[in-house]
Amino acid sequence: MTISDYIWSLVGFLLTIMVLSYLVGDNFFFRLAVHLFIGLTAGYVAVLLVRQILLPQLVIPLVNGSSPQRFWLVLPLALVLLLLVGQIPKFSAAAIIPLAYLAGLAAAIVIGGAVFGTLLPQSRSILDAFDPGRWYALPEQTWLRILDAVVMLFGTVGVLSYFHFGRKIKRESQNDAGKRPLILEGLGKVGQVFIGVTLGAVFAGIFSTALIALIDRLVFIGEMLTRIFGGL
Amino acid sequence: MPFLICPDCGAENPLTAEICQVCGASLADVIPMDMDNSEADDGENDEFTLFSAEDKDLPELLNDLKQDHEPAGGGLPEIDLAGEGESSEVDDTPEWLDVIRKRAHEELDAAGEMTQRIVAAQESLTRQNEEERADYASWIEELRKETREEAVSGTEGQEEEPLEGPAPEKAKKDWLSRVRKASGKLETHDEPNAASRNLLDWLVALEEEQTGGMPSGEAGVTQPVDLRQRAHADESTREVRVGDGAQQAVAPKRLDLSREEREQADLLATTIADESTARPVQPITFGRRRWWVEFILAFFLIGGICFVLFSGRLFLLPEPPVTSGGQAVLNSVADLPEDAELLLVFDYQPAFAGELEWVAAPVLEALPDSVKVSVISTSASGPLLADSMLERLEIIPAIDLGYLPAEAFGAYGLAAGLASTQAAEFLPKGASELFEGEFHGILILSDNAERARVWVEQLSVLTPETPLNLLVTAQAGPMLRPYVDSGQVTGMMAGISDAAGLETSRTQGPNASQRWQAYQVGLLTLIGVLILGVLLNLRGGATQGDDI
Amino acid sequence: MNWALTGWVFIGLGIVLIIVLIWGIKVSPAFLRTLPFTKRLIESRAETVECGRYQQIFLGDNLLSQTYPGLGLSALGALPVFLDGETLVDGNSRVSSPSGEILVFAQQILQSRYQDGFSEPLAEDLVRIGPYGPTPISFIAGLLPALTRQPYGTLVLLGDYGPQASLAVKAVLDQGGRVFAAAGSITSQAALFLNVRDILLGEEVFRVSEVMLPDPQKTATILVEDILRVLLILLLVIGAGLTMVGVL
Amino acid sequence: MKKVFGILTVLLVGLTVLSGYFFQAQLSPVLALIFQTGLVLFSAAGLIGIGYLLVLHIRRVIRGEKRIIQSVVLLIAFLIALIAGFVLTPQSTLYRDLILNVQIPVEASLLAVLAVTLLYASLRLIRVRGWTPMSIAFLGSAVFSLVLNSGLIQVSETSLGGRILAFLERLPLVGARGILIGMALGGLVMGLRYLLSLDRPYGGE
Repeated sequence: MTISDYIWSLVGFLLTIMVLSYLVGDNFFFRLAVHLFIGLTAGYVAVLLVRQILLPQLVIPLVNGSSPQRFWLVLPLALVLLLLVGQIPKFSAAAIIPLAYLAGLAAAIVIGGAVFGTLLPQSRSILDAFDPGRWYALPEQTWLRILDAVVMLFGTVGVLSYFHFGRKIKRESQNDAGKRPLILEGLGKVGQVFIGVTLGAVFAGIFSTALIALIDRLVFIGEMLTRIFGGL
Repeated sequence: MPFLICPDCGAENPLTAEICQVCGASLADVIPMDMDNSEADDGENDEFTLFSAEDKDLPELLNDLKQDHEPAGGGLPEIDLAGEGESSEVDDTPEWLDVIRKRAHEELDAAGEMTQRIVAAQESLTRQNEEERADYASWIEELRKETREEAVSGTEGQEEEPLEGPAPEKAKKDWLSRVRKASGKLETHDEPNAASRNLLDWLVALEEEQTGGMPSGEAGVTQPVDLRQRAHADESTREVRVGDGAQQAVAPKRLDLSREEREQADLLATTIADESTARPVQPITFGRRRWWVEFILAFFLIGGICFVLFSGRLFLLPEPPVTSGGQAVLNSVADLPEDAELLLVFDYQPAFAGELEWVAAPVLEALPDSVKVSVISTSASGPLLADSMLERLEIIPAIDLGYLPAEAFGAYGLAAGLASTQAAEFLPKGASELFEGEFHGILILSDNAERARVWVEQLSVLTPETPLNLLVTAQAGPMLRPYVDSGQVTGMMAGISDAAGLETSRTQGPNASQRWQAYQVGLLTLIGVLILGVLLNLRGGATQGDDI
Repeated sequence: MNWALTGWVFIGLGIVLIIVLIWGIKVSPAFLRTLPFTKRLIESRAETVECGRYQQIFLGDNLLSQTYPGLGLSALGALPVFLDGETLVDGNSRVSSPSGEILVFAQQILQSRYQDGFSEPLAEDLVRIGPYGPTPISFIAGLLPALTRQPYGTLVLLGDYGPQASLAVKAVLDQGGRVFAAAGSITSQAALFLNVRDILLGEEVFRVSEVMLPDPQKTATILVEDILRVLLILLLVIGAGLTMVGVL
Repeated sequence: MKKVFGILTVLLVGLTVLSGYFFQAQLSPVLALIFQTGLVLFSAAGLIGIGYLLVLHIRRVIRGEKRIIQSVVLLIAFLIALIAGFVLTPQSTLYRDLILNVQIPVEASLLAVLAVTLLYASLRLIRVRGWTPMSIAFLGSAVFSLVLNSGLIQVSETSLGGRILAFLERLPLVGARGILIGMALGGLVMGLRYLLSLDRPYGGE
């Protein structure tokens, strides 16, 4: 291990201890570590945005590009300037156009992404599960595949029903204000179970990942302590 | 036809409405009104009572009680809050009303809380000294002078029917009918210009009526209200108190109030009483953190892990399994042809570097030396993480495609149908290069199921023949498994459960086994805590219904 | 089956239904289910202001999310609802996000709210923008000290965020504050399901703005979502049947 | 007038991008310009966000508020990362070590703290959620997944037990699919709200 490695490891060790001290409660060392981290990250992200996007996409073509290139870059340049001016409270109206531009772009992306990126592919994979060709591809798994398909359809419909926002039209009691129409209410109960199953499995994954980080840090601390005290 | 009046905007809503159809305010606690039966309406809601419909718990209380005791009238009865002036009508009240009264005086919850506050306010007022009364009297006198000059004419001539008028011919045997008749003032009709009068006018009128005293026989039926206002020199607001008006011996005057005004008066009186009542301040509870529970749990988790890691002992826990997903990834990499081009996508944050290095190491170590590696990063720290990992594994990337802002580009890709080579034409340089390349294999290292999914969906369409493998964290695994099942993904390793069973230099040796066992101990601790949580709440804990 | 065409039919139907339900048939909020979340959130915010405690409105990590399209937009759409008169003059509220574009939008919304009825000196520094960090994890790292710096009464989590939000949740719960999460992403739902009592799952997050401040337009769009959902359910069931018999 | 400009911009940009689905070839140059402008604007907004962060801490330092040391540390760290990034470039080993040797320990340690937080939260699951179908399913699924992850159950994938296990492992996908489809529906309607200018976060309300 070189001296530089040792120094960096020592920095990592100290920062690990400082952040883990949050387990006891918020304290000065924790705050110091996270502010150092935030400052460095902010600096790095700023460098990345400038070097990887703004310079190659805007500044360099403006300086070195051909006339048509420069002409077309007037639009992003003007919008960026308006956005910057709009950050001054008195001139906040200047930001309306660039922000409306972003809102329009985001809306179109969201619509496209929602329908063509999620809605259709997910629906399609549910229907594909009912393809008899897939059921009989492996004869020993036919029944399991059929069960898979039925559960998939039933569960998905149940989950969608759970999210139905309309309420029961004929209200018999005060509690009915929070209830769905009868059929959807029943399906929604099934949906609840499937949502719970999904969240439970994902939670197990989240904990596993966090646990590995904990083990990783503990191993690192152990190794550093060995190095520090072993070297004495 | 009964209906609900929105407390916020005043709109009429059908009885079935849960929230106002105009403004959306909650109507859950609003008492139904019936315009067709003004008498009943007056009797129910227009009583000049401190106990207004604003008290949210009362309707529920009444409903509960009505179910147990047969109601004598359909409306909301008057309650003698002060507990004084028991009249003959009271004797005829049904049993359930007595129960209400009893509860209202004895209990802190439901109607009782409000009642007790008001009673407390009244009691506190009786202890006011004479000086305050003198101040009040002089102040109200000034008000009278001012308002008499400005008051809208005609109000004096519209006196209501006497309170002690004869009982009506119509036979209403139940107590509520008699109450309504007795408080005959409520049967008056709204005067045309009533709404134009300001608050000050009716306050004065109200004061005049109250100071005039209520007929003794009615005291138990219609709550005597005495509003006293005291101007404080050092405060911007005036404290108004509710008290015993019988002590004021001023000539009686009739008060003529519209329904709207009475509702306002009810509201104001209740608010005033509530404002001036001493109440326990809800203490701000800091430090509710249960240190000892957290300490014990953290001790068991960290202590258990440390013990396994550093004790140098191995326990009788199962060895890590060799999963089919992990094996498929290894096979896919090993089968790459000579001089093949492999694309490595780095799509994770530094927090997950430890786990992903563990997951990726067996696969990247198995890479044939002749394979040319191209690298692209879609997380901000990706370029640094890629350099760091590849340097450690002694892999020199042939091409570095740099940083691709995943959120922006990925979303654009979806929006414009990136899954076609044509779409790549208008993408910025880095992205178009990515899609111009011909790769023999793609490895995606990701901590995020969502972003990995987008890569899978786009790349599996763009290059369907190229083997696509996923090396992801445990938290991303469950959501990505279907892509393995559907064949869009050749293989996947999710977390160390899939990676630990594969033999590599990193995962061999006692240290690797101890890490695996520490991981098992951590998971078992969580299982134990989940079960403990269940056992501790076997009876309790059901804090809500089905819906969140 | 032409899937792309189906997608466009959905988009077109959505537009037509929104137009019809907003400018044609007026719909009442009474058609929608009530959510206990709303009442408790309103109460908590009132308590927070009354007690002089702070409230934090977190708008999520990203404006654009590939898997959860619309979460960032949903958070921004709900923000004006949280900037009511009491909050604007209270001075103890923070609006935060690690995402620059969300912050820029948030700042613009704040400015327009203050310009509606506040003089400049009054508006200065009342509701502040809280840029605690530029990436999701650095943001949470910066938020934790901020949450312990002042007593927080209410934490509202909106938009697209990950399981690390659990750390902020615990920091507020430890102070006796209350947390309200509109959890869109599956990971955040899974992590917050354990300790956030008032949580909106999945699609419910798109109702935040509507349940807090109902108006006919919002109600109409929620009903459009309902109609499209029922239609989708029917299409899935029919489609499954047709696939089974080999038509699709 | 401001409002009209905003609405027109949203419509123009939004409808052009949506039209790109139908007329991708014809609109390719326009789409390129729109996306490039969008990317530049996103980056500029990112920088403005960092600017907000700096202003917050600079203000704290100037006003001499509490915790001034942390703010000073943050500002110095920012300057170091910024200057080093331009002088050394992000490809430099020194720069990489500087950033990663801070980012990895801090982020990983926060994740470690999250593990303890989740453990504590697990104890309160039933207390918070009560006995509902969803909470019971959550509990069962979490325990089952944890047992599987820990390698306590290992069966051959071709055996009946292995198939049943695989079926159970696929169950979480059902709920996920429903949630994702629901989110897409919500996203669609939300996008339409913006496109039709029912929501105008850009101001001009």
